[in-house]
Amino acid sequence: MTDALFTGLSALALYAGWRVFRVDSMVRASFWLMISFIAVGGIGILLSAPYIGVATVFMMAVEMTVMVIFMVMFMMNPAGLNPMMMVHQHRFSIGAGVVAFAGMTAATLLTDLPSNPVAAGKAVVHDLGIELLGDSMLIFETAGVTLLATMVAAVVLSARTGRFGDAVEGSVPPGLEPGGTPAGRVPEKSGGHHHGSHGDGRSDHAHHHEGHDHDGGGHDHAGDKEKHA
Amino acid sequence: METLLTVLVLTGIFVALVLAAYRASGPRCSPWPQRLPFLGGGEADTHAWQRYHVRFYTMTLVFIAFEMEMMFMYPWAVVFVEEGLKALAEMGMFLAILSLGILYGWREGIFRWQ
Amino acid sequence: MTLASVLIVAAGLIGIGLYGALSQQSFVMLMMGLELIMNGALLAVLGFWSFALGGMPEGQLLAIVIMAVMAVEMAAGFALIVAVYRNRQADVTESLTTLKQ
Amino acid sequence: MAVGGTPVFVAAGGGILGAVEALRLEPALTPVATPRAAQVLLVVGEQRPSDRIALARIHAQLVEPRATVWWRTDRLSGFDLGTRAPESVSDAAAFISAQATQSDAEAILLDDAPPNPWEGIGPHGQGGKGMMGGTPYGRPMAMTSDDLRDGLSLDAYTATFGPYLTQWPPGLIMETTLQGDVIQSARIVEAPLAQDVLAATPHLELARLLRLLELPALAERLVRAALANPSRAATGLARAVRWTGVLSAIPAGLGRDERGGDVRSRMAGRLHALAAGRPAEPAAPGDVAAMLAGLEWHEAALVLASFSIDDLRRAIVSPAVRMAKDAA
Amino acid sequence: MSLAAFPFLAFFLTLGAVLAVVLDAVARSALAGAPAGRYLAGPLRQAAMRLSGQLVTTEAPDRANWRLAPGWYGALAAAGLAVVPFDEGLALVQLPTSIVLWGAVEALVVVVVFLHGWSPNAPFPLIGAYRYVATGLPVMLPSMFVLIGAALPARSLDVLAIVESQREMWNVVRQPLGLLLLLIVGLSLTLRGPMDYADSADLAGGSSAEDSGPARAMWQAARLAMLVAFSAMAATVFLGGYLGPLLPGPLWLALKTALVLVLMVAATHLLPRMPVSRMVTFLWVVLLPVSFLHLLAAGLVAL
Repeated sequence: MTDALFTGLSALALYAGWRVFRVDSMVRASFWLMISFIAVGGIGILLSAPYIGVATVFMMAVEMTVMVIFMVMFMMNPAGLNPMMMVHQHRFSIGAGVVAFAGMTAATLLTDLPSNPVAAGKAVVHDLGIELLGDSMLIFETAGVTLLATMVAAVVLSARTGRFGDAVEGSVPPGLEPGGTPAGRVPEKSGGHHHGSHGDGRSDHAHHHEGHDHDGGGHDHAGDKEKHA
Repeated sequence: METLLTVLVLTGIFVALVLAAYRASGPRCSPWPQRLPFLGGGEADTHAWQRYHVRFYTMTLVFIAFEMEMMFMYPWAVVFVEEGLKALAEMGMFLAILSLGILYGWREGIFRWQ
Repeated sequence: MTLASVLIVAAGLIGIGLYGALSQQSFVMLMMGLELIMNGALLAVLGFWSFALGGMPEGQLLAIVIMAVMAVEMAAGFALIVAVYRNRQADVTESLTTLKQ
Repeated sequence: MAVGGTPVFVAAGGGILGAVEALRLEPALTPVATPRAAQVLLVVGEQRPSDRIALARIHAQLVEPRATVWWRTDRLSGFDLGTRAPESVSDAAAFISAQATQSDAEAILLDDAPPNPWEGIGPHGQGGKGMMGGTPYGRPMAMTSDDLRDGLSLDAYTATFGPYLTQWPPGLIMETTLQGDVIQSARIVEAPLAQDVLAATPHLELARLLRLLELPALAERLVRAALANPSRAATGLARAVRWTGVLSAIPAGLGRDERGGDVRSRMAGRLHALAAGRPAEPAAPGDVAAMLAGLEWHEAALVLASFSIDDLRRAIVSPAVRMAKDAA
Repeated sequence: MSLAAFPFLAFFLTLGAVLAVVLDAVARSALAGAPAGRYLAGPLRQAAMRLSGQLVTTEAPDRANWRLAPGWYGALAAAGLAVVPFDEGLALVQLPTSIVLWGAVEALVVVVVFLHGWSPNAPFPLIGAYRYVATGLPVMLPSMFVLIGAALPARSLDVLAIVESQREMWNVVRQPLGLLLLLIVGLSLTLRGPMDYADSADLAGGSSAEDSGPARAMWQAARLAMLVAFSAMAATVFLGGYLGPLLPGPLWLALKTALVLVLMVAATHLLPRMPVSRMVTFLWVVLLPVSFLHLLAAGLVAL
């Protein structure tokens, strides 16, 4: 019975993983990926890892919901109403995938794998808890700081109102001619902080420098902050 | 294994129930005018499916980072009583660090509609 | 269900993920490929932990680390996409490469 | 969740809202918010001839077998379907409920064709060139446009909403452009229709707000009080509404009118009026369409419901009038 | 696994759903000032009528996801209820981490409600779906803190152990804030009243605005099933589940479930729903710190 379940879940995990790149709707793609994760979580339960297995389902349901939000936001034709293949170097990718699979399978089959299975009835979650707490606070602190850095980075990169005001505030549309006056805006208003340092092209960079020239960095930020307080 | 089987069977039962209900339903095909999305009598220019402008996207990013903490908290809860104040202190520190991220996000206004 | 069979399934997931990561033009779809590779890695770790490590807690810890990496990758990746989209109305890998100029 | 008897979708016209509220209380009927849930299309009150197409769309969206009933109004020309219900509220309810069970279905008045022709032409069956071209399934796809609030140019969704949206004042038609759930711009196509005296009581105005705040049972209590005696002071009722915390649920500063009041203060005003047994003070909304731009859909609905229908009508010069003015 | 729990699960789901309809009717009639009969007869009559009604489609829906969403939602309710022990050792799913399984159910509810609103390709369901994601994600944080708080004195992630840890004292006494926070989560899981961001009135029914006939009936039924599952879970985690003198365990659980149902129905009809932006801020800025404090208090009590 365990073997049957394992086979079924494995097939589901692989099939769902394949569907991810074969469906037109981004929503379906994300949720196929979630199903692949859920199947792996199920296999985890079979592998006597009840915590990691169930927690995979939990975490991945959430992550794929977020994935869907961004897929639909930024992909053209998110629902696949106009089906199209959006791939490049297709043959090469298939080859790479197959080679990777074949290589790893061969390695698996040729190596003499060690055998030391989990004892039935082992308190695996308890052990994990003890391991996490450890002798020093290392794991929690590292994880905490990493996640904090992620949060801050995510906010800085994606929020419109960054630390020094609007992300696009002060960015100047490209000039109508190289080095000319930017379209629709007066240079004095520029000079704010460029968040995306990926400028809008050559002419923009020229203006950006100008902006910094006449109203330096410091007080500028203060002004922006005030605006957003 | 029993868990998986139970969940699979329960899912099967409910999906079967719903499909059976559809089977027993009345006419199926909808003529084109009936298919219009409901807008109180109005009509839409385009499909509703679009690059939907989500107003809380930064919040979701902070959320997936913050939510990782759950992975650490569940095993922590099991050994909490055993380890006592040490466990409380470690989790306190952990949550305090993460709260900084939330405070920062709040200050940047990510919980409001962008 | 043996360690070898689990590892072969994991290899399959990694292979599909690699195909996706290499072939998809869109940056978001590329991230899906990466996630699928992580999925395979997660399965492999669980297999090793269950069959070859005698349930050493470090194995589970590694699985948690993989999930944390996925979360961090997603948060950072999407934030980057938003930042890029704000400046260039595109999310396709090619336009990311042109940005490097 | 809908409760009660026969589910009806009420397409309300002018001079009728108070009577509709009375009809809603009849046990034989359950008013529903979407024709997908309704068995009967109930057309009530004075109808604009120009709304004939909108009415036909709603009629088509009903679940089969369709039935149309006209109450306190004449059939619109070109809409020769359905029967007339008796004038009195209780007779009408029984009549409508009986119509639902008779099963000779009415035919759809609109052509059975997609809004635009569609054929698969691309190599993968897509509607046009590239991913965004063509009209897949008879409708074009949304295109990007600039955004008011956060500068991410994503797709805009433009549609006319109304005149039969039950959460809006009857007769209001707005061409609205949304990005996500935020209104980018709104253009008022038709002003709401004038309503009867009962609809302007603080009870019914509060009831409309309470439904939007997901408190239908309290709203019903207010309607019952209004039907019993609209001019009696209902201090207890006003206090009960206050205690649910409705005022603090509404964000401060939402929908500022020309006198500086917001949704919260206007609702508080209604509660005072209810407690004192007098009509609420009129407000001056100013430019309604401009007020709605930049608001989230729920907030916009609250703003619309926070004004009395007369206030809204005064503020919105009907486009027909405006055109006449321009011509002159 | 104990198969003997299966009939209990079926009974709980059906009788609980009926009880929920009755309680809703009573609450509405008490508030609206009218006899309860009309609110009671209506839903049953409509359900019967809808089951044989037409299944309307929209212009280009994601048909499979749209049609199956009520099934998934109901299945999640059943899977959630399966971890609840009806008596000592009488739970359909016995897993050392069954409380995490419930957490997974909560996360998947967000997915299912989103799919249900996304699939019809219509504006109102679409807005409802996204709105629900905005509140459904952050509301999971207090939920996890509350459930972890309940796991502290039990020293286990098993719901059975959590019940057994309440032999001397129910968790609601030790951690009174927890039940309150969990009720808010429950309102969100079942799309009710103040947390009804998916099927809201300002969107003409939101994610179910385009549902007709049996699809509509099944979605409403699944919501009721989820309400029952949540109430049983809350009764188990905070009110001692099957524990109690004299009466048999399942009966105690049923009584406590009914009590939670009453609280849920009362909250549905008495609390207003804020605009979504305000609610998201409220969840992060008020409820999350409150659940931190709750966990701290629970931890100190458990030591």
